[in-house]
Amino acid sequence: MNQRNFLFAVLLLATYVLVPAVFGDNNYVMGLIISALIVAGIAIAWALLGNLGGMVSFGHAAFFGVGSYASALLTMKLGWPVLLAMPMAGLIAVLFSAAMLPALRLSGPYFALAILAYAQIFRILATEMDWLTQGAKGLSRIPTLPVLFGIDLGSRSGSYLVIVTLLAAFIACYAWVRRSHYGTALRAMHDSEQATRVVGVNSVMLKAWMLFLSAFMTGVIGAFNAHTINFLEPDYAFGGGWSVLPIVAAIFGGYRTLSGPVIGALCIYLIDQLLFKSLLPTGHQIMLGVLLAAMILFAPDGLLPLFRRRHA
Amino acid sequence: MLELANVTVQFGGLSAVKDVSLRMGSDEMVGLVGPNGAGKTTLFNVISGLVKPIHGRVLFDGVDVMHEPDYKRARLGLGRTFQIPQPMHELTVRENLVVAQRFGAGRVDAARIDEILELLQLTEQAGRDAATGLALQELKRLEVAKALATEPKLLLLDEVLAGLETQGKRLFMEKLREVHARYRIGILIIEHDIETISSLCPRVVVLDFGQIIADGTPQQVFNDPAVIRSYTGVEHA
Amino acid sequence: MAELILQALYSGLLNGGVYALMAIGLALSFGTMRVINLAHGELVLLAAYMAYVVESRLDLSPLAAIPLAMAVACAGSALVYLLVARIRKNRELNSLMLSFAIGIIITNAVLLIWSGDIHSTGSVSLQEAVQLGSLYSMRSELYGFLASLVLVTLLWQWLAKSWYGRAVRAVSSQRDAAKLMGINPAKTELISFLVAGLLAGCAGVALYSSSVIQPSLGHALTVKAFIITVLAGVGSVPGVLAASVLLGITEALTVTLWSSAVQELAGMLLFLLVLFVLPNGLFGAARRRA
Amino acid sequence: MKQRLLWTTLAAAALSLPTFAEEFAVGVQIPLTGAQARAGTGMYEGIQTAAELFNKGNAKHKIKLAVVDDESNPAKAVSAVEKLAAQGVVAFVGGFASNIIGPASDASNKLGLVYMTAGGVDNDLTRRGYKTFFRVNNTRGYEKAVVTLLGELGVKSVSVVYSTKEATADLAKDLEAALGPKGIKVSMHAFDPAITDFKPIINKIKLQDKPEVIFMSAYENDYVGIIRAAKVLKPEVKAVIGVWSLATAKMAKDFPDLMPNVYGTSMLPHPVEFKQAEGRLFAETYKRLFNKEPDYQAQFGYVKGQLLFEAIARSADAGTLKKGGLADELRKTNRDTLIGRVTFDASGDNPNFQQRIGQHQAGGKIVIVSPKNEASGVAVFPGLPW
Repeated sequence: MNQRNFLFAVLLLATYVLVPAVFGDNNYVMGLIISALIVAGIAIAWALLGNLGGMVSFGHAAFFGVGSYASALLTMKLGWPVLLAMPMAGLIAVLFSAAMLPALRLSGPYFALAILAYAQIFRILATEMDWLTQGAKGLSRIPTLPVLFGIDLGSRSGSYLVIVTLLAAFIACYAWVRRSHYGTALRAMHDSEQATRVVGVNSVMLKAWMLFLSAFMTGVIGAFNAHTINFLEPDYAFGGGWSVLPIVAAIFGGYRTLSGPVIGALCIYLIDQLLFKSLLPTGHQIMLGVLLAAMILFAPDGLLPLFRRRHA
Repeated sequence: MLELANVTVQFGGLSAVKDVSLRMGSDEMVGLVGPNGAGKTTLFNVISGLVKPIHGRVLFDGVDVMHEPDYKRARLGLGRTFQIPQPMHELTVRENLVVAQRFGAGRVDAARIDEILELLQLTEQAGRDAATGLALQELKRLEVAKALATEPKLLLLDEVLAGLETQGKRLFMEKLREVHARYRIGILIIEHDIETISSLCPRVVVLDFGQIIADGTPQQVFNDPAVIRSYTGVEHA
Repeated sequence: MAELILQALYSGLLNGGVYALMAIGLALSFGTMRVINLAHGELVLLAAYMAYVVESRLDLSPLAAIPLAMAVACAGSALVYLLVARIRKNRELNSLMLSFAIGIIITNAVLLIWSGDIHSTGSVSLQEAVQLGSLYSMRSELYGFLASLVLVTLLWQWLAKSWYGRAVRAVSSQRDAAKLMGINPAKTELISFLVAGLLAGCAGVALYSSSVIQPSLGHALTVKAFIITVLAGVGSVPGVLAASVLLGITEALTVTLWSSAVQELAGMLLFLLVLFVLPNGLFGAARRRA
Repeated sequence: MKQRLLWTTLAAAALSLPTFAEEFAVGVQIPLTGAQARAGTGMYEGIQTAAELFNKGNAKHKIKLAVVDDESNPAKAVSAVEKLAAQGVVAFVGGFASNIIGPASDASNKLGLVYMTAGGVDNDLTRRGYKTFFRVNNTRGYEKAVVTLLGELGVKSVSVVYSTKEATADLAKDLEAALGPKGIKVSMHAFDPAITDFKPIINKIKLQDKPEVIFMSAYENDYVGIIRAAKVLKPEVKAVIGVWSLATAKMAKDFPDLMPNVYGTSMLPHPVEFKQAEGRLFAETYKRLFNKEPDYQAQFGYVKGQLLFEAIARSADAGTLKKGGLADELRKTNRDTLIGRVTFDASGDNPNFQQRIGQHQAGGKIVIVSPKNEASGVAVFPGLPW
């Protein structure tokens, strides 16, 4: 076992055992960490689309909202078990993302804002289709995560284990794609799409796959959130915050790295809630804005690469 | 193996290629010549699927590929290079070839990649960043290497020899002959220099104003009065 | 029914005028620098708050705030430009994120300074009903529309005739070629951002005079302005006005013929439709976007 | 500034205490930023007033407020509840919108702590049957108020303009269901909260519905837009009626020419004329603390705080506070308050709740005009802002 793997094993152990052991009794801290990890989950999905697919999205709330409503409705109306409904919600988010395929032809800001338009459209549809979604009133009393192997996944520590596992799976999947030939081809497509196509790469298809994968991840995270907060309404489920915060987190941590989005999300969320909020009770998000602007100006690759460079 | 039938391309009302028909066999090496703006590159773009003709057909290996997108044509065996080299950015030279092989040929074969690198004298540069770490000559060789890695049946080379000094050009020509012989593939090559093309290709096609004005051995073609007129520009002056 | 539709068309037309004031600055800075200023809506909002300050503190008409609003929006726009111009790496994404961050800062600064209360003009004369035949509007809306017509025409002429205008157009189509012609792209870009700021200032005053402002509004304004920019296509000033009116009328007709709950839906669908079917926008110069 | 004021008053109160006073921490989870910041802030000021008055009039028990801003976000509201619970609060008071009160009171119920609220009017909240959940107002109380007013005015047709937000859409639909059987013609117009030009809607009402009354279930910014559009198009109606955040002194001051004769729910007339001594004391204290007139949010905040603090004192006296007796003690509440009689049923709802309706009248006054027995003046009807 080399040093890197050893470090990784220690980190994994600490994540799974140490965190719940230390903070397990403190619902507040666990709650904050879970909220931060939810943002981290979307941030990974966003970074995957941004880094591998080369597409910046301003509307990941669309997938998040669809995933959360899908899982809530599957469990409430059809009586599906929560743990089955969650992956299904991811697939339904993929289904909805298929409606965005025409947007893949668009570049840069056009794609970003087209996805934002989708998020708005989905929000309005969720409000208008009240026979299914109960409209603006929203859904309450959504089932919580079940008890599995004697662990109450609905408890704070249990939910923590679920979200950590989801994140680990996402990162593993992301790492695999990135290392594969698909990842190499995707990397090549950013600045040289035509050159990549004429050697046989179906660039649109690859991008579509990244969109699907990103939508799936975000949908599953949305479903997880629905079952932990037990409540949904269109303005909340499709709220701009689900699009914005993960972007800030991913950029902050370094969106081209695997762990950057997670570290970014933890930093941003915890600093904001524990520090900025006590310094500036109203409008503390101004500090987030300042932080983001400073990062882009002075460390555009994010925190993680900055840190690595210093220690290289 | 390649057959163009009555291909016509228009850009904003102007015909770039007019009613071009052409056949070439699987082991031929054909030169495509003509003055600037004659439609040579446009013809390449039609063959490789980057430009849609307003009418006409492209058959490859007896199959109509008109409705196949560019990447599928690459997989079918149509490899091409660009006049201005287009390496795949953010990738090393070797990765360029790996992607081309994996997606163009549908398989991974490191030995063959080594062989191509060796053949095009890129072994030393294999680990360099393709977009930023290569000189122009190396970039041109990488263009050919990438196309070869897709294991094509027909190679479309767009001015790969232009801009090279005499020594480099002779070397490259040898490489092309070697490629042609070793992999038994057809080559259609755009080249300006009459001398070069005459020594390289047993058959030459001349394009002017989007139309084929001559097709034959270099001897026949370059003695054709129409070709001479177009080359000396008598009519255009 | 005819009367309903006529009034909807009229309302949509007047709204479109104010939309155009908001969008044209964004379109201009996007055209020259290929940078979408995601803080543009927040600048408009900031200008609107200047009108509020002038009206509530100095007891003057909001119209008297135009110079102050223009100055503040110009300064903000110039600041965005100077910061964005510092970005070297991955400009497209990073400039989006940077201007977005500036937007967050402005929104929260407005919240901290003026709290979350809603504000709008109290001026009786601006709110007065104006009747044209069987068509009704508020006086401020009519003013806003006329101001928009005048400013758009001026801008159009300026871009077409003046040296700077030609420079702006040159830089937006061919930055490097423009450099060879002795045009300083940085200066030209700064000028286009300043002009965008001036227009945002007017838009802010128009906004305060005809509708209700609150701190969280800025982002929605940016999105609307961007939608119009896409509808119009890059590089056409009258196109922006036409696209704004089209959006305004689409919205008003949606309310009249269907339901006001889906007004935003109609705008978004129009946006996507144009984006997918006419990649150069309705009036844009032919240029591929993908 | 407000916080410093509070601290000074708390400190002053602490100095004057007999040393044996027992102090209880009460958690306040409320929106101070985000979409519901305005309402949340008003309500928080009312709660602070209740704490101030309680501490002054009660030598044996002291209430200490610990506040966390929920940023109008459900996850952060849950965090707030958990954070406050970890600090050892004995109960919660707060919340504004139902969608946030829901998850927050779920969390407090899990912790076995009482959650007292006044904002969220959604019926689903009380359908959960929590023993720990209490609420002094509900949609039904607003609906009753509007139905009563329309009855008293003898209105036969109404056009409802409502925002597709949770509380506004809820009320509009409940009202539609309640008015239909009474033979009143109702036409519904939903609008997206993002829209600003209401002329097309008002024109539909003017030319197609031709109702006697326009009813708005919306928020401040929408009211301004709707009334402006109505002033421009002048539909032939007899009254313009809204709900929350409309019949307030602030609206009268900010939009003096839009408000005349407009109706809205309001517990208090303006200038405040309290009939009982308690009301006068509340208004004086509020004015001293915050240097402005109390509005209806402050009043709800005050009542929910007051009832909770009193129950805490009773429960502490009975020695049941630490044993989960607070909920039982709170359920025994039966008293007249600034918002009328309050009792709690098994689900924690206040069945007596009925809003009152105020009307903006001459001189920037707000006069309570309905129900008749609570009225402080006579309705101007027909009466319009134009």
